Amino acid sequence: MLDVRSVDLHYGAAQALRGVSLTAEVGKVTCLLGRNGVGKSSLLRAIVGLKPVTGGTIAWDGGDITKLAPSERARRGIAYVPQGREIFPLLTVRENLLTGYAPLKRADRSIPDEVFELFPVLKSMLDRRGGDLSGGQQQQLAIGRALVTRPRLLVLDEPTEGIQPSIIKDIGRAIAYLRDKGTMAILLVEQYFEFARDLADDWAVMERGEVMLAGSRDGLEESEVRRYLTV
Amino acid sequence: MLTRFFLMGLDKKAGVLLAVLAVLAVAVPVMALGTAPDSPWHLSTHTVALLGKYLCFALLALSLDLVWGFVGILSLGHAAFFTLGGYAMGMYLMRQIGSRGMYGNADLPDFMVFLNWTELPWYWHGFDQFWFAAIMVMLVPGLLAFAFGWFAFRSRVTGVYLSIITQALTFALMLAFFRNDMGFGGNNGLTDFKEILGFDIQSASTRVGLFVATVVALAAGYILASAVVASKLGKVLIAVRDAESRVRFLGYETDRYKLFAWTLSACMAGVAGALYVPQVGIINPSEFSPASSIEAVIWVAVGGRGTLAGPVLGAVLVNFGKSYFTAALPEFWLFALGGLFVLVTLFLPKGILGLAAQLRDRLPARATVTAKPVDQKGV
Amino acid sequence: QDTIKVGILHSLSGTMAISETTLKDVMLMLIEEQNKKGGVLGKKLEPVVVDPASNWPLFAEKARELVSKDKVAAVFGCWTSVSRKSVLPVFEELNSVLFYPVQYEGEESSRNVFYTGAAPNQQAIPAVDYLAEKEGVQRWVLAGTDYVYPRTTNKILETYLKSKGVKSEDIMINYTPFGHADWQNIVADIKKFGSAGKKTAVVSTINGDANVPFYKELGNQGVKAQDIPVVAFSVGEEELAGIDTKPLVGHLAAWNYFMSVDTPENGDFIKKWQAYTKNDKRVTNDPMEAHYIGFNMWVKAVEKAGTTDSNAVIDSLVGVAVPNLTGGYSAMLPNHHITKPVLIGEVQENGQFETVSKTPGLVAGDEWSDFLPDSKDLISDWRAPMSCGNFNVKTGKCGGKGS
Amino acid sequence: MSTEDTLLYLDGVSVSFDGFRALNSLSLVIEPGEMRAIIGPNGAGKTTMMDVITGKTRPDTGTILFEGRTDLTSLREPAIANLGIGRKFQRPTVFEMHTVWDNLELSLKAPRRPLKTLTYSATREDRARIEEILDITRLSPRRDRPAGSLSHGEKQWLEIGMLLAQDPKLLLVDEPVAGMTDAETEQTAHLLKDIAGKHSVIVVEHDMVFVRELGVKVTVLHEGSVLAEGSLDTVSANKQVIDVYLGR
Amino acid sequence: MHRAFCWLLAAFLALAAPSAFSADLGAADLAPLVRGLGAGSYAETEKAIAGLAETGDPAVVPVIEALQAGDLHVRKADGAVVVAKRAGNGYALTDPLTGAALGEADRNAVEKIRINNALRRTISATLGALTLMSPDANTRRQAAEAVFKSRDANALDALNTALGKETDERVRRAMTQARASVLLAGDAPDADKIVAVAVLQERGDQDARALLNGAANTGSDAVKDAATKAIASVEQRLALWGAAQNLWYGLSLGSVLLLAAIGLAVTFGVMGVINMAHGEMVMIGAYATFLVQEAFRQWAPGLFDFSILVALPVAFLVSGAVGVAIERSVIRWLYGRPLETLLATWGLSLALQQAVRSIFGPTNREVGAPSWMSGAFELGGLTITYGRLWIVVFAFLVFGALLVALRKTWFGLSIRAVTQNRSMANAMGIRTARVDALTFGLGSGIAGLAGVALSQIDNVSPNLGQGYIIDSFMVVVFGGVGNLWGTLVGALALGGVNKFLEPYAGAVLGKILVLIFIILFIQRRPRGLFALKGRAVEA
Ligand SMILES: Nc1ncnc2c1ncn2[C@@H]1O[C@H](COP(=O)(O)OP(=O)(O)OP(=O)(O)O)[C@@H](O)[C@H]1O
Ligand SMILES: Nc1ncnc2c1ncn2[C@@H]1O[C@H](COP(=O)(O)OP(=O)(O)OP(=O)(O)O)[C@@H](O)[C@H]1O
Ligand SMILES: NC(N)=O
Ligand SMILES: [Mg+2]
Ligand SMILES: [Mg+2]
Repeated sequence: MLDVRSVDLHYGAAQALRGVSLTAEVGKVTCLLGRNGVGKSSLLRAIVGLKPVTGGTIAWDGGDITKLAPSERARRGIAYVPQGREIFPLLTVRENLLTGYAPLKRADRSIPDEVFELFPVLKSMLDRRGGDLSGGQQQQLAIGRALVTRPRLLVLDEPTEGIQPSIIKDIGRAIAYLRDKGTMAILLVEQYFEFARDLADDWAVMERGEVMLAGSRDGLEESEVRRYLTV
Repeated sequence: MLTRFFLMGLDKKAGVLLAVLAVLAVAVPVMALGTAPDSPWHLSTHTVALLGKYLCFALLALSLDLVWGFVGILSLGHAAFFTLGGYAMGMYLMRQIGSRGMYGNADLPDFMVFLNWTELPWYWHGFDQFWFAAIMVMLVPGLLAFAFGWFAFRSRVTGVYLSIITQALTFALMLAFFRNDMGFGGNNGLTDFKEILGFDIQSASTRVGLFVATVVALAAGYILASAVVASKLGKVLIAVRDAESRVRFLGYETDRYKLFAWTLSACMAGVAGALYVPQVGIINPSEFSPASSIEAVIWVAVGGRGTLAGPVLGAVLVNFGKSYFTAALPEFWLFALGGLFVLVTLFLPKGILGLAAQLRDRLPARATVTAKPVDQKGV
Repeated sequence: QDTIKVGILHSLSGTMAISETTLKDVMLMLIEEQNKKGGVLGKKLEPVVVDPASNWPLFAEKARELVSKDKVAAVFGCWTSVSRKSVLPVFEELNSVLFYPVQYEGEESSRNVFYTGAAPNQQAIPAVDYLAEKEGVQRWVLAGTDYVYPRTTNKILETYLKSKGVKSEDIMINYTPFGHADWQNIVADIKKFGSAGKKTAVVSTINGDANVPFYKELGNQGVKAQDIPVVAFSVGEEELAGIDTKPLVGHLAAWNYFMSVDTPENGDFIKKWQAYTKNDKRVTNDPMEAHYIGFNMWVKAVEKAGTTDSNAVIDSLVGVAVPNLTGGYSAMLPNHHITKPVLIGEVQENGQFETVSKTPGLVAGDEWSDFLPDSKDLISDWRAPMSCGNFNVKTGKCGGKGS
Repeated sequence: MSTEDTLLYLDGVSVSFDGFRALNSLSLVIEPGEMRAIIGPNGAGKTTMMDVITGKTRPDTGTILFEGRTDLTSLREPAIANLGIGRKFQRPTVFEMHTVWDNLELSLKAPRRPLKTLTYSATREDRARIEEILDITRLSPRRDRPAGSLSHGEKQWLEIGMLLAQDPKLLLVDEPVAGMTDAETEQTAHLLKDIAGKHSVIVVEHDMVFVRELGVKVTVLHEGSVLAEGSLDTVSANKQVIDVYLGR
Repeated sequence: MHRAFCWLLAAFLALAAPSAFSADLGAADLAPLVRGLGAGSYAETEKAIAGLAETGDPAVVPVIEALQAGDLHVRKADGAVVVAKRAGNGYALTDPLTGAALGEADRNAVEKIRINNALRRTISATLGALTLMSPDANTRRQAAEAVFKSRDANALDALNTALGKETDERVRRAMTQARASVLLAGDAPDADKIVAVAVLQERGDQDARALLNGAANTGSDAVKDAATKAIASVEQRLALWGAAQNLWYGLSLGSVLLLAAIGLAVTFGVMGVINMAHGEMVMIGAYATFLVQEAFRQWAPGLFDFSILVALPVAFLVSGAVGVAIERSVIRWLYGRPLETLLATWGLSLALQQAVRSIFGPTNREVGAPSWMSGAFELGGLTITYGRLWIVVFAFLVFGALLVALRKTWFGLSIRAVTQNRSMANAMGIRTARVDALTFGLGSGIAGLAGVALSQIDNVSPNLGQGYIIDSFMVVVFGGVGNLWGTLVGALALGGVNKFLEPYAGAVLGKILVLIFIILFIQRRPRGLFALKGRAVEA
C-alpha cells in the first residue's frame, strides 16, 4: 500500500503541496482529480521521487521511501507515466521499451505481451525513433514502457491526454484488467471525468495544493466532486 | 524620446555601475596626474594601464553577454571582433610612427621594410587618418559579423554548431594573421607605437586620457546594451534564446533579430579592442586564439550571464586575479584561477551577481524553472 | 633588508613554458650562487619571478610591473621575438635593462636591451657554410615555423646562398604553423626534393613543439643524416630530451654552446645545475649559457659602475667580457650583442650533441644583416657620442634609412 | 467555387519522412470564417498538416494556397505567420523565462520588424487587450510568474491566450482541451465558437464531447488523407471511422 | 622493425664470421690498420677505414660495425683500439678483431672514436662492399642497397663476383640495381649505361630518379636520351604513387583526429558536456604511457617492446579514473546546465596542466617507440610507417569497440537514455549517477587511449592536449553531435581534405582552408554531416 502522509512541497518559495495525505491500495484504482495547477502532478512527482518533499513521509509496501532516489523506488516496483510523455526522443520505440528492464532481474527481462495487445501501433513502429511519433503514439509508448517494468504501483498522470477515443477505451479496459489481477496498486490523475468515474475505486480531489475530498467510490457524491472541477 | 529609450533599461544595478564608472573617470585622472608620485594616493601609470585594460575586457565581456546572455548565441570567437578592432587601431598607430621606426622609412612600417615590401598594400591606405581608423574599428568587425551572421542565421546554424564555427572563424583569422604575407606583421603583430592623435602614447596624461575614453566607452556600451535589452526587441531576443522556432511562428524574423544583436555586439567588441591596443602597446594574432575567446566567455559566466553588470564585474575580477596571481603565485596561479572557475560554477551557478538572488531564496536545487531536456545538446 | 631586485620574466605556463621555465630556474640558481659569493655591491640579490603566461601583452604588463612597481635593477627574460618586441617600448620608456638570451632574427638594437643569444650571423650562416663545405650540400630545404625569426633567417640565408651561386630551383622554402603536428607529406616532400641527384640538406628553423613530431617523422620515414642531414637552429638538448634520438644520430644543430662541450667551466656549471634541480639527468642548453653570460656581465658592470642605476650600468656593460662555458671569453659589443663561438654539433644516441665544427675565433653578433638590402648600411653603436641603434653609414645619420 | 474565395486551400499535399508517408495527397478547403474540426487516429497526420501549413515542414508535393493566391509552400514561418496564420501547438510551448504577461505582449498583434520593436512601448489598448486575455484564460493571478513555472494545463491556456493575442485570420488549434476539466472544455468550445465567423479556425481534438459542442463540419484524417467529411453524426456513423478511430 | 632486426642479424652473423672464414690475412696483419682508426681526426679515421676496406677481408666487418655503433674506443694508456661496452661503472673491453676479452677499464681510461656523417657514409659503403658475400641473404641485400646508395666504383668487382654466385631472386635484383647505380654514376661505356638506365627505370623509385637525373645531366647524348625517357616513365609512376601516398596521409591524419575526437564524442557528443578538459585526459594518457615505459626501462628493459601494450589498459584506467573523479565532484552538479560545464572544465583543464607541469616538469618527456612501431616499409611506391599504420588500425578498433558498446549493450542503452532524459531514466530505475560517472569515465578513458597513440607521434608535454582540443571539437561537430559514425566520417574527411590541400596550399593556408570549409559546410548542413533529422531532434 502507498501511504502519503501530510506531504509539503515547494518550488522555490512557492508551496505547491500543503499537508497532502493519500493512500492507494493494491488491487484498487485510486483517482486523483482537480483543476489545472492544483498540484496533482507535483504529488505524483513526489511519490516517484522526482521532486523532493519538504515535509511529511511517503511509505510504500510498509517501508519509508521518502528519501529514496527515483531509481530505487522503481526497483521497488513503482512505475510512472508522466504528464507530457517524456519519451526518450532519440531511442527507437523498441529501445524506449527496453529501458523498462532497468529494475528487472535478468531472467524477467522481456516485453509483456499485453503491451502490444493494448497498443498494436507500437509493434509496427519498433524501429522508429520515439521522438518522431505523434503525440498520441508517444503517450501509448509511455504507458507501454511503464508496463515493461512489471510495476506493483502504477502512477499515471493524465494517460489519456491526446489519445484517440478507441484507444482510450482500450486503456480503460487495460487499467481495469490490471486492477483485477490484484497485484497492482494504481494511482491515476485524470481530467476526463467519465473515464475516471468508471475506473475509480477510491477518489481524492485536490484544490490549491490540498486534498479537499477523499473516499471510496460509493462514499463520494459526484456533484460535490464536480463542484471542485468547475471554474 | 531618444533619452527615454536610453534610460528605460537602467535599473538599480546599472545605477551603481554607472556611478562607479563616473567616480573612476574623475578619481583616476586626479590621482594619477594631480598627486605627487610618492603620495599614498598616487596611481602609477602601471595601475592606470591595468585598470584601462580591465575595462576594455569588461566592454568585450559586455558585448559577449549581449549575444550569449540574451540571445543564447555562445560565441567562441568574439575575440575575433575585438582583435580586428584592435588591428584597425594598431594600423593607425603604426602609421603615426612615420620615420621614427628602426629603418627610418616614412612610407612603410618596419616589419614591411624588414620583409622587403616595397609599397604599402592597398588595405593600409587611409589608416593614417584617425577618423578613418575610427570608422574601421567598428566597420570591419561589424561587416564581418554581419556577413558571417547573415549566412549562419539564415541557414539556421544554432547551438554548438554555431559556437564551433565562430571558433573556426577566429582560428582561421589567427592563422591568416600569423602569415607574414598578409601584411599585418605576422606573429610579431603591430607594436612600438609612438603617438596617438599627436600625443605621446607613453606619457602619463595620454594614458589617463585613454583610460577616461575607455570608461566613457564602457558606460556608453552599457547604457546602449541595457536599453536594447529592456526594449521589446530585448524580449524578443530572450524569447529567441529560449524557444527560437516558437518565435518564428509568432511572425518574428528571428534571423534579423539575431543579426542585429550579433552585429551590434561585434561593433562593441571592436571598440573594446581599439581602446585596448594603445593601452597595452601591442596587437598580435594570438589575440585571435580560441583561448582568448573562451576566456571572455569565462568572464561572463563568472560575473553572471544575462545580467549586463555581471560580465563587467567578472571581467574585472578575473583579470585582476590573473594580474595578481601571476606575480604573487607565478608557479601556482593556474591552480588558483582554475579552482576559482570550478568553485564559481559549483557554488555560484548564476555567477557573482546571481549570488544575491541565490541567497534570497537559499534553495538553489529548487530552481523554479528547470531546463528542458532538449537544452542538453543545445548551447 | 636592503637588496637589489632582479626581475625574471619567463613564461611558466602556456605554450612557451616548455622552454622558458628552465631559464627561470637557471636565473634563480645564478642569483643564489651570486648571493653565496656575497651578492653585488655588498647587497643580496632578490629574484622577482612573474609569469607572463606566453601572452604577449601580458609580457609588457609584467615588465612594467617589474620595473615600476618592484623596482628591479634589471630584467632577464623573454624567449620569442614577439615577447621581446612587446616589452621593448616598456624598457625604453622606463629606461631599464633587459637581457634577452635567445637566438633571434636580428634587425633590432635597443639601448635598453642586451642580446646575449645569437644573431643570424652567429648561427645560421656558419651552419650553412659547414654543410656546403664539409657535406658538399648543393640543394637546400629551408623549413621553418611561420613567424618572423624563421622568415628573416631564411630570407638572409636565401640571399646568402644565392650569392654563393645556388640556383633558385635548388632552394625549397616551407613554412608550417606553430605546433604543427602532422609532418607526413612535408617529410616526404623533403625526401623527394632530396632525390634530384644533388646532395641535399634541410635547414630547420622549426620552433618549439613542432620539432618532436617532425623528428619522429624523420626517424620513421628513415631520413638518415648521412643522406639528408637536417641542421636546426632551435633544437637543443632540452628538445632532444623528449625524443628517442637513435634514428636521428648525425642530424645537426648550430649553437654557441653544447652541453657536451668539455671545459672545466661547463663541467662545473652542469654539476651545479643538476645539484640545483636535484636531477642528475637535467640537461643544459644554449639559452641557459646566454643567461649565464648575461648575468655575469651584468654583475661585472654593476660592480664597475658601483651602482645599479640603469644609465651607468648600460654604459659600463659595453666592453665587459666574461668567460663563457665553451672555454673562451664573451664580450659585450657596442651594439649590445656579444661575441660568441659558433659550434656545429651532431646528434648522438644519448640525446647530446657532439661538436663537429667550431669557429676558430669568436664571431661578433651582427644586428643589421649584411644580406638584407635595407639593413646592410645600418650599424649600431650605443657608446657616446654616436649612441644610436640604427646609424646609416651611407647618409651618416642616425635613424635608419633617413628621409 | 474558385480557389480565390477560399481562405485555405490544400491540394494533393504529401509529406514523407524517411519513406514513411505522413501525409498522402491530402486535400482540404477552408472557407473564410469557417471553423473546421479535424479528428483522426493518433499518427493520422493532423499535426503534420499544421506543420505543413505553417511552414515548419515543407511538403514533398502539393499546393497550399492562402486566401486563394499566396503559395505557402515557398514562404518561411514568420512570413506565413504575418499573413495571419496563428497556431497553438499540441505540446504547449511558451517562453519559459518570460512572464505570462510578456508572453502575451510578444504575441500581440504589432509590427514585427526589429527597429519597430526596439522603439515599441505598449499602448493603453495593448494593455487592455492583454488584461482581457488574461481574464479569458484565467491567468490573471499568474501574470507576473515566469511561464516556466506554470502547470501543464496552465501552459495550455497560455498558448490559447497567445493565439488570441495574435488575432490571426486563421487559427490552427492543436488539441486545445487536452488536460482540461470538463467545465473548461466547455468554456473553450464557447470561446472558439465566438472567434469563428470573424476568423477561420481549424481545431484538432480527440475529445468527442468537445467536437460535438463545436457543432461544425468534421474532417476525419486517416493515414495522411481524408477518410470522411461531414457533420459529427455522419462521420461517427461511418464504419471505417469507428474501426480506426472511435472504437466500440 | 625488419630493418633493425636485419641489422642485428647481420651484426650477429658478422661476429660469427671470423671463425667461419679463417682469414688468408692474419689478424696480426690487420691490427696496425685497426690501430689507425684511433689516430685522431676524422680524416685519418677515414683513411684507416679505406685501408681496412682494401684488404677485402671479412674479418674487418665486425671492427667497422663496432665503429658504426659507437663502440670502438681508444685505450688512452697505450693507444690501442678496443671495443668497449658499458659494464657497471666502467667498460668491458674486447679486442675488435679477435673478440678476446681485454678486461675492464674505467670510464676515463678510454676515449670514444668519433664519427661524423661523412664517416657514416663511408662506413655504410664499406660494409656494403664487404658483406656482399655474406651467407645471409638479407645481409647481402642490405649490402647491395648500401652499394646502390654509395655508388662506390670500388665495389664493382665484388658486386660482379657476388652476382655470379647469387641465387636468391630478390637479392639478385638488388645487386643488379646496385650495379646499375655504380655503372651509371661512373664512367662505364654507353651501352652498359643504357642497360643500367633500363634497370633503374624498372626500379622506378625516387632514388632511381635521382640517379637518372644525374645521368640525364652528365651522360653522352645516347645515355641522356635514354635517361630522359626513363625519368618520364618513373615520374609518371611516382605521380601515381604520390596520389596514393596522399590518400594514405589523409587516412592516417584522419585516424589521429578520430582517436583524439572519439572520447569527446562520448563526453560531449553523447553526454552534452562541453568538455574543455578533454585534451588533458589525452595528455594524462600520454604521461601514463611515459610512466609505464619508465617502469619498463627500470625493471624490464628487455620487454620494452611490450610496454605500449601494458600502457593501453593503464592509460585507459588512469584517465578513466580521473574522469570518474571529475564527474563525481564537478560535472554531476551541472546536468541541465551544459554551458556551465564549459567554465568548470576549462578551470579543470588549467589546473590539470599545471599539476602535470609541477609533477613532471614543463619539458617534453621521452616516450619511445617499440621496435614494431618504428620505421617504415614500402608498399609499391608507398612508404608506410609502422607507427602510423598501427595508429590507423588502433583508431578503427577503438571506434568499433565503442560503437558496439553504445549500440549493443545494456550499458550503452542506459547511457543514451540517461543523457536524453536524466530524470525520466531515473524514474525508470536506471541508476543515473552510476551511469553518468561511468560514461564520463569511458569517454575519458578513451581519451587516455588516444594519449597512448599520440605519445608515439607528438610531444609528451603538459601542452599536448591543447593541440588537439580544437580539432576534436571540430571533428565531432562537423560529423554531427551525438553520432559516432559522424565522428568517424568527419575525422577521415577533415584529415583527407587537409592532406589533399596541403600540397597545393601549404600547411598554413591548407589549415585555413579547412576551417573555411567547415564554416561553409555547416551552412549547408547546420547539424553536421550526419545530422539527426525530424521531430525527435527539434522536440
Ligand atoms: N517547475 C515548476 N516551478 C515552479 N512552479 C511550478 C513548477 N511546476 C509546477 N509549478 C506550480 O505548482 C503548482 C502545481 O502544479 P502541478 O503541475 O502539480 O499542477 P497540476 O495539478 O498537475 O495541474 P495540471 O492539471 O495543469 O497538470 C502550480 O501552481 C504550478 O504553477
Ligand atoms: N519528423 C518526423 N520524422 C518521422 N516521422 C514523423 C515525423 N513527423 C511526423 N512523423 C510521423 O508522421 C505520422 C503523423 O504524425 P502526426 O503528429 O501528424 O500525427 P497526429 O495526427 O497529429 O497524431 P496525434 O493525434 O497522436 O497527435 C506519425 O506516425 C509520426 O510518427
Ligand atoms: N627569437 C626567437 N627564436 O623567436
Ligand atoms: Mg499536471
Ligand atoms: Mg498531433
